[in-house]
Amino acid sequence: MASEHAVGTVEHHKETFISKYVFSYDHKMIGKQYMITALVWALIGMALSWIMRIQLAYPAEQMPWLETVLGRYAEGGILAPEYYLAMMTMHGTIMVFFVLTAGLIGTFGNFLIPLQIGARDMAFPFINMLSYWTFFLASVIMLLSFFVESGPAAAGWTVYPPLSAIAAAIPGSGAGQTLWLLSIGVFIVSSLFGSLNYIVTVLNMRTKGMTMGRMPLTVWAIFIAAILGLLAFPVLLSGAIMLLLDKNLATSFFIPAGLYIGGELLSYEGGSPILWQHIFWFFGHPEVYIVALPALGICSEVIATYARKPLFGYKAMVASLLAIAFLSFIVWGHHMFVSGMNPFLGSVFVLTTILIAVPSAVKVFNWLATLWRGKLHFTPAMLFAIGLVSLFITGGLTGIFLGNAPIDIQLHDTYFVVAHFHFVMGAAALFGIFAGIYHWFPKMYGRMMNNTMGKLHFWLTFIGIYLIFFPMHFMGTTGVPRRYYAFTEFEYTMQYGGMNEFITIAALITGAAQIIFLINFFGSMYLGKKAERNPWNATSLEWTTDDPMPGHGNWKGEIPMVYRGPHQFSTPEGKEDYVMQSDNTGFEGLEREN
Amino acid sequence: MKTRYLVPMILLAAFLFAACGNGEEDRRADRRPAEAVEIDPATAATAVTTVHFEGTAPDPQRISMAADRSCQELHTEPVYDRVVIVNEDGTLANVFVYVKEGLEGKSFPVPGEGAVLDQVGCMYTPRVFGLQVGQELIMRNSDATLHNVHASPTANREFNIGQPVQGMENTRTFNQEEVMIPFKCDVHPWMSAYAGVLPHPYFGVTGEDNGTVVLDNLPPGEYVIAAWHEEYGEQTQRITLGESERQELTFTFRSDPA
Amino acid sequence: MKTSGRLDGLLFVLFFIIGLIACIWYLIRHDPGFLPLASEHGGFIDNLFVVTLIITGIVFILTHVLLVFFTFRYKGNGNGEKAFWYPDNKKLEIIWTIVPAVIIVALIVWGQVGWAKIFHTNPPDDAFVVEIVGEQFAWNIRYPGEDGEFGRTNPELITRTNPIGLDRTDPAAEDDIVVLNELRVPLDHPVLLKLRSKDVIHSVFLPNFRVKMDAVPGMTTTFSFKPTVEGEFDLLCAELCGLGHYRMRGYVVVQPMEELEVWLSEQREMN
Amino acid sequence: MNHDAVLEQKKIMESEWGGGKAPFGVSWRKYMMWIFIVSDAFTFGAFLAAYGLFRVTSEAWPNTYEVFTAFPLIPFEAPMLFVAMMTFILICSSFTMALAVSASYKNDRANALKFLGLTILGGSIFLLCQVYEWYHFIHDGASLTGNPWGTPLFSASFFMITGFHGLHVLSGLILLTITALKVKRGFYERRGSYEGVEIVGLYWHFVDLVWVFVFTFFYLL
Repeated sequence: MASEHAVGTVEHHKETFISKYVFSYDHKMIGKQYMITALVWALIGMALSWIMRIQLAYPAEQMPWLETVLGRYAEGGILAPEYYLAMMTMHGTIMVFFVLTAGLIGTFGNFLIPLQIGARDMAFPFINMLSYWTFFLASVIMLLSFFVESGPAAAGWTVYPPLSAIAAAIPGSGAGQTLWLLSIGVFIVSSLFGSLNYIVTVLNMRTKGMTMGRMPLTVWAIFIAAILGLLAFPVLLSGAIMLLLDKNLATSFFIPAGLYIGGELLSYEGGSPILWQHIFWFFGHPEVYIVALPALGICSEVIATYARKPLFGYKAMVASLLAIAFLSFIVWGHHMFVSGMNPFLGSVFVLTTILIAVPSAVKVFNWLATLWRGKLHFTPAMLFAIGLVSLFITGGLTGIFLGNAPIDIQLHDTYFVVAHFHFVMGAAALFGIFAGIYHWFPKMYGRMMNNTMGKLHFWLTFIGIYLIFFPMHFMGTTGVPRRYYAFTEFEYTMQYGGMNEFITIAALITGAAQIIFLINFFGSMYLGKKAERNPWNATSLEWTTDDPMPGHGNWKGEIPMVYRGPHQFSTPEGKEDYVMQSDNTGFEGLEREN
Repeated sequence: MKTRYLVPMILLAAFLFAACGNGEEDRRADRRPAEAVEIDPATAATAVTTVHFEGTAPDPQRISMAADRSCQELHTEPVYDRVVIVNEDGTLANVFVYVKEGLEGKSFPVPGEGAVLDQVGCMYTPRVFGLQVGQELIMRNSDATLHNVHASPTANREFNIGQPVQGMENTRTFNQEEVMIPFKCDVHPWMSAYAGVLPHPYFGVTGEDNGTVVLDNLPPGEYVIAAWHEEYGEQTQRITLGESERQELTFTFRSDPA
Repeated sequence: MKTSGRLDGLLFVLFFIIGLIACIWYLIRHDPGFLPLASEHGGFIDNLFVVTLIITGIVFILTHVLLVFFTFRYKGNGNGEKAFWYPDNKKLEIIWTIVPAVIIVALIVWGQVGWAKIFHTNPPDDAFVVEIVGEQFAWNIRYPGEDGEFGRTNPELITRTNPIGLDRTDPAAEDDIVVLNELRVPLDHPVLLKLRSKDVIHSVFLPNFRVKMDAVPGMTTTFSFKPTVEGEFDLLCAELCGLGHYRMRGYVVVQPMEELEVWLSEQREMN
Repeated sequence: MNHDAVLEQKKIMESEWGGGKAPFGVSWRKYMMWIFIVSDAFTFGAFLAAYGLFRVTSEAWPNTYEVFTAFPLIPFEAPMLFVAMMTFILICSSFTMALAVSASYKNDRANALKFLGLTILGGSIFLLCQVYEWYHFIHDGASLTGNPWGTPLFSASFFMITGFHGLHVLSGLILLTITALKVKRGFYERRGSYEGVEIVGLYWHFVDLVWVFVFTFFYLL
């Protein structure tokens, strides 16, 4: 089977612009394509959140510029409620699927797996290329839905039927929702392609000496997230197919009999809206970890590198990733405590849900132990990783409230939930992306990013995230429901008028701070200081490539062998404060023997 | 090495196809103009239609606006759901009278001025009205509460517009003839209105002061005149109008179909 | 590799302290807790919330103090000096696996006791039964009338004046009272809410009563509680149901049974 | 460096999971097929779970023994006979597939081709039978939105599940045909490995296995 392993011996045919930058087979280019696409989506998603925030801070205020920007979505300068909901739905969809899922696992899975396990490319580069372009197709379809007459999908990113299935219920449930379902279907195919590659590459393509137990934590996390994706996404595919049939061919899988919508009695018969919720959340909760795990993996690796310490309890860290992944499949019901599901089921889900707090706590304590007595280097990547730990603690702890069913009765679908998942999934995963980009930028583009701008970017973002989302806990506790177009209808929600304005201003500033990142990112690509091969004195294999920016095939000569575990910093034996995995000190001669 | 691009090319083609397919939808709105009709005022005929009511009108239902206190505050006196309004002279109000047949293949200029559907005191004003194909319908919210105008046509495209702010206006047009299109406000279940969309200007609604609609400036010819009421349905009569002729028609709606 | 960083460590400390002060200031100034309690079971939820808040608060502050202190204290000079070699410690790891697990199991068990009280105990036979039928965007509230039974409904009978499609040929339906958005419940008397929906999924949310339950089309969900405070409260929708979701407002009035019966008979006459 | 570490490294370098080789000697192609099968099983699993829920929650579920009674050319009713025959054919095709794989392992090109051909034949007959079954079902008045035997969920889930499975059979047939052509042209012989046949075989067995579940849950129970 030795020949199978040599897939990486890439034929060096002539590279054209198209084969190098467009339909590239090179995992590194594909990773970058994912990254840039996700960044574009992130900007769109952020712009949508700005529109929502402006509406929430200044409800019913006529802003003619809004009509200039949004056209028919804001006739007369007022964002109509149905389009507010459309913006909200698209914000959620874009951020969850196109930014956090594709942006994390797509970018770093592709870029890092072969480099960190010592392979020349993915197992099947062609499928890898297809994976990106199907993702691109999904993006295009989703983008198209902004231009259909009735507007994009507006039933929330969870698309609960009947609201999502019946066009008369809300305008977005017309053509927009159909395109949404198609786009997600294509996205699932793309994710399947990606997962196949990640899993098989990790299993089969590791270089000599790279056991599973010596893989950097990022690879572990992405590997596990890929398995999650592989098992969770197909369930959503089934659901999406059924919903599409319900929507466009009048079947009634999810739609019960006797619905009376828009002055008309509909002819559906017998389906169950709850079934969709089960199917969706069976996918939806693992999805949270598909997003979160790679970020946690990156965070672990970055913290170890810049604390100059081995990751504390490597085995426990891997075990906790596995535990979280396993538990994530049996907790979906906690999204449905008050959905009319049998309350006995609720009890089971409480147990499994809150148990996730245990492996999560292990992760946090291990990170803290890694920082303890380290020699911390505050690069932007490190700052974002520390920030991630903070956000993960904050968001994780609020999960204990929401996971305990009696409290969830009060907090379900309030701003408390919004705060919770924006901390633990949204912002934490975003910080994972940033930490990853700052850390691996030298390997991606052969140049360094600007340190000062990076730090400024971190501090504005970190403080901004807290200012935006922390107050939402207060609103949620008071019972301010989420997905509200305005808080003008109830006295007790009106007391948060000032707070909403405050959050909006914080969101605008935090969003604007991302411009610093964009300037730094694109500027450094061309103007950054030339990077060395291993600028951070890190230990994993990607830093052993001949150039700071390796070409297709990754290593010019032979792929280095691995002699030790990852994150070997400040070992008592080593001369320097790091020992690379490929360093054969003490193992001289072993390579030739084989 | 060409084949390696085959699959991505197919994907790209699929995308372009999808993109073009989308454009198709918008082009459907263009309609070929039919021959415009010149009406000679010297020969134009007139049909005067009066709608009578026989029997006893049902008791008006009282609307409880307690459901939305911002609506309730707008009314000091009880509000009634006035589906059947019988005038003092025995005529019936809110009947939509129009030329149903006899003008096929002719086209008429579309008025530049839009028809207005206002929402005042959490009621639609007017309750029954007509407009021409292609004429703008201006929907206005004069209340300081959320209304949404949810039209459920069958031939035209359905729409549902939220109007959260006082004084907000939205416009839409209908591309197909349709009598009647129901309008509903999902926020206030008691609100409803009906619009008749016709390709010509020969229509009117009986008022609460008199139950007569004058359809004038009609080219001489044979017509079917129809009268529609939301509770009692539609009645039709066939008439022939000579040059400059003025004919009077009477429709009678009965409370119980005896 | 040289990096500055004294400032970053300091900023973490400052941010944590200022943030904490800002939170405490806000809590004292605005008291943003739950809305005033008006139901019996709500007390349990409030207690569980407060205890969870205290536990998680301690963990939050503890972990953050460590995080912030470490970032402040252990800055390296970037000259390749070695850090403390400390790759793992089994005992420590077992401790911080078991301790959170025990605390969490305790919280779960306690929570389940309350959960069972709320959902697994049947409401008494004399409970005041009200049906709420959600629609875009209003709540149809139905009282069974004197016979204590709800009449048949049939969606085919829905008209503007018969919003829930009440079948008037059913004798049990004769005295049913249907009002819009006005939920009246008796003081200190168990109430059983039966929730349905005409169109999409809604969710009945009574923040003062710590009550929330989805109204799902095609099925009936229930929630029983006991109001303990007289007065007028809000009824909100907590499940995205369309463009009017944010103003699907209902009113809850809690009044003594006698007053409620007077109101009911008034309504019956109006119906 | 201490001696233990060197020893351990030696052990790692020789071990199955020590990198530099494929664990269990399974190539990436075969792994991918296995993993795809697991993933696809979840798609079918979700469909079947949904179907189970429809069935349990519906007041009356039609008796399949009264619905699927048609058999071509037979004038009387033969409940389940036709679908049993379909199932038998598909299982036979799984058997011939196994024979094709074993022949290809022996580098027996002629037999591999023969059994692949038989598998394609079996699969095609199955698909044609399914077309007949659909035709008959539709002819009897079934559609996605209703059927004469009661709840529309019955016919809708029938079309959805058998349709989705039929798509899998169809793509399996296309894969088999491509593989057969490759065998004929000696592609695998030149390569020195008939693994391609085995991988298609895996897929084909999976499709058959899914059918067995569909047959059991939808028709028999």
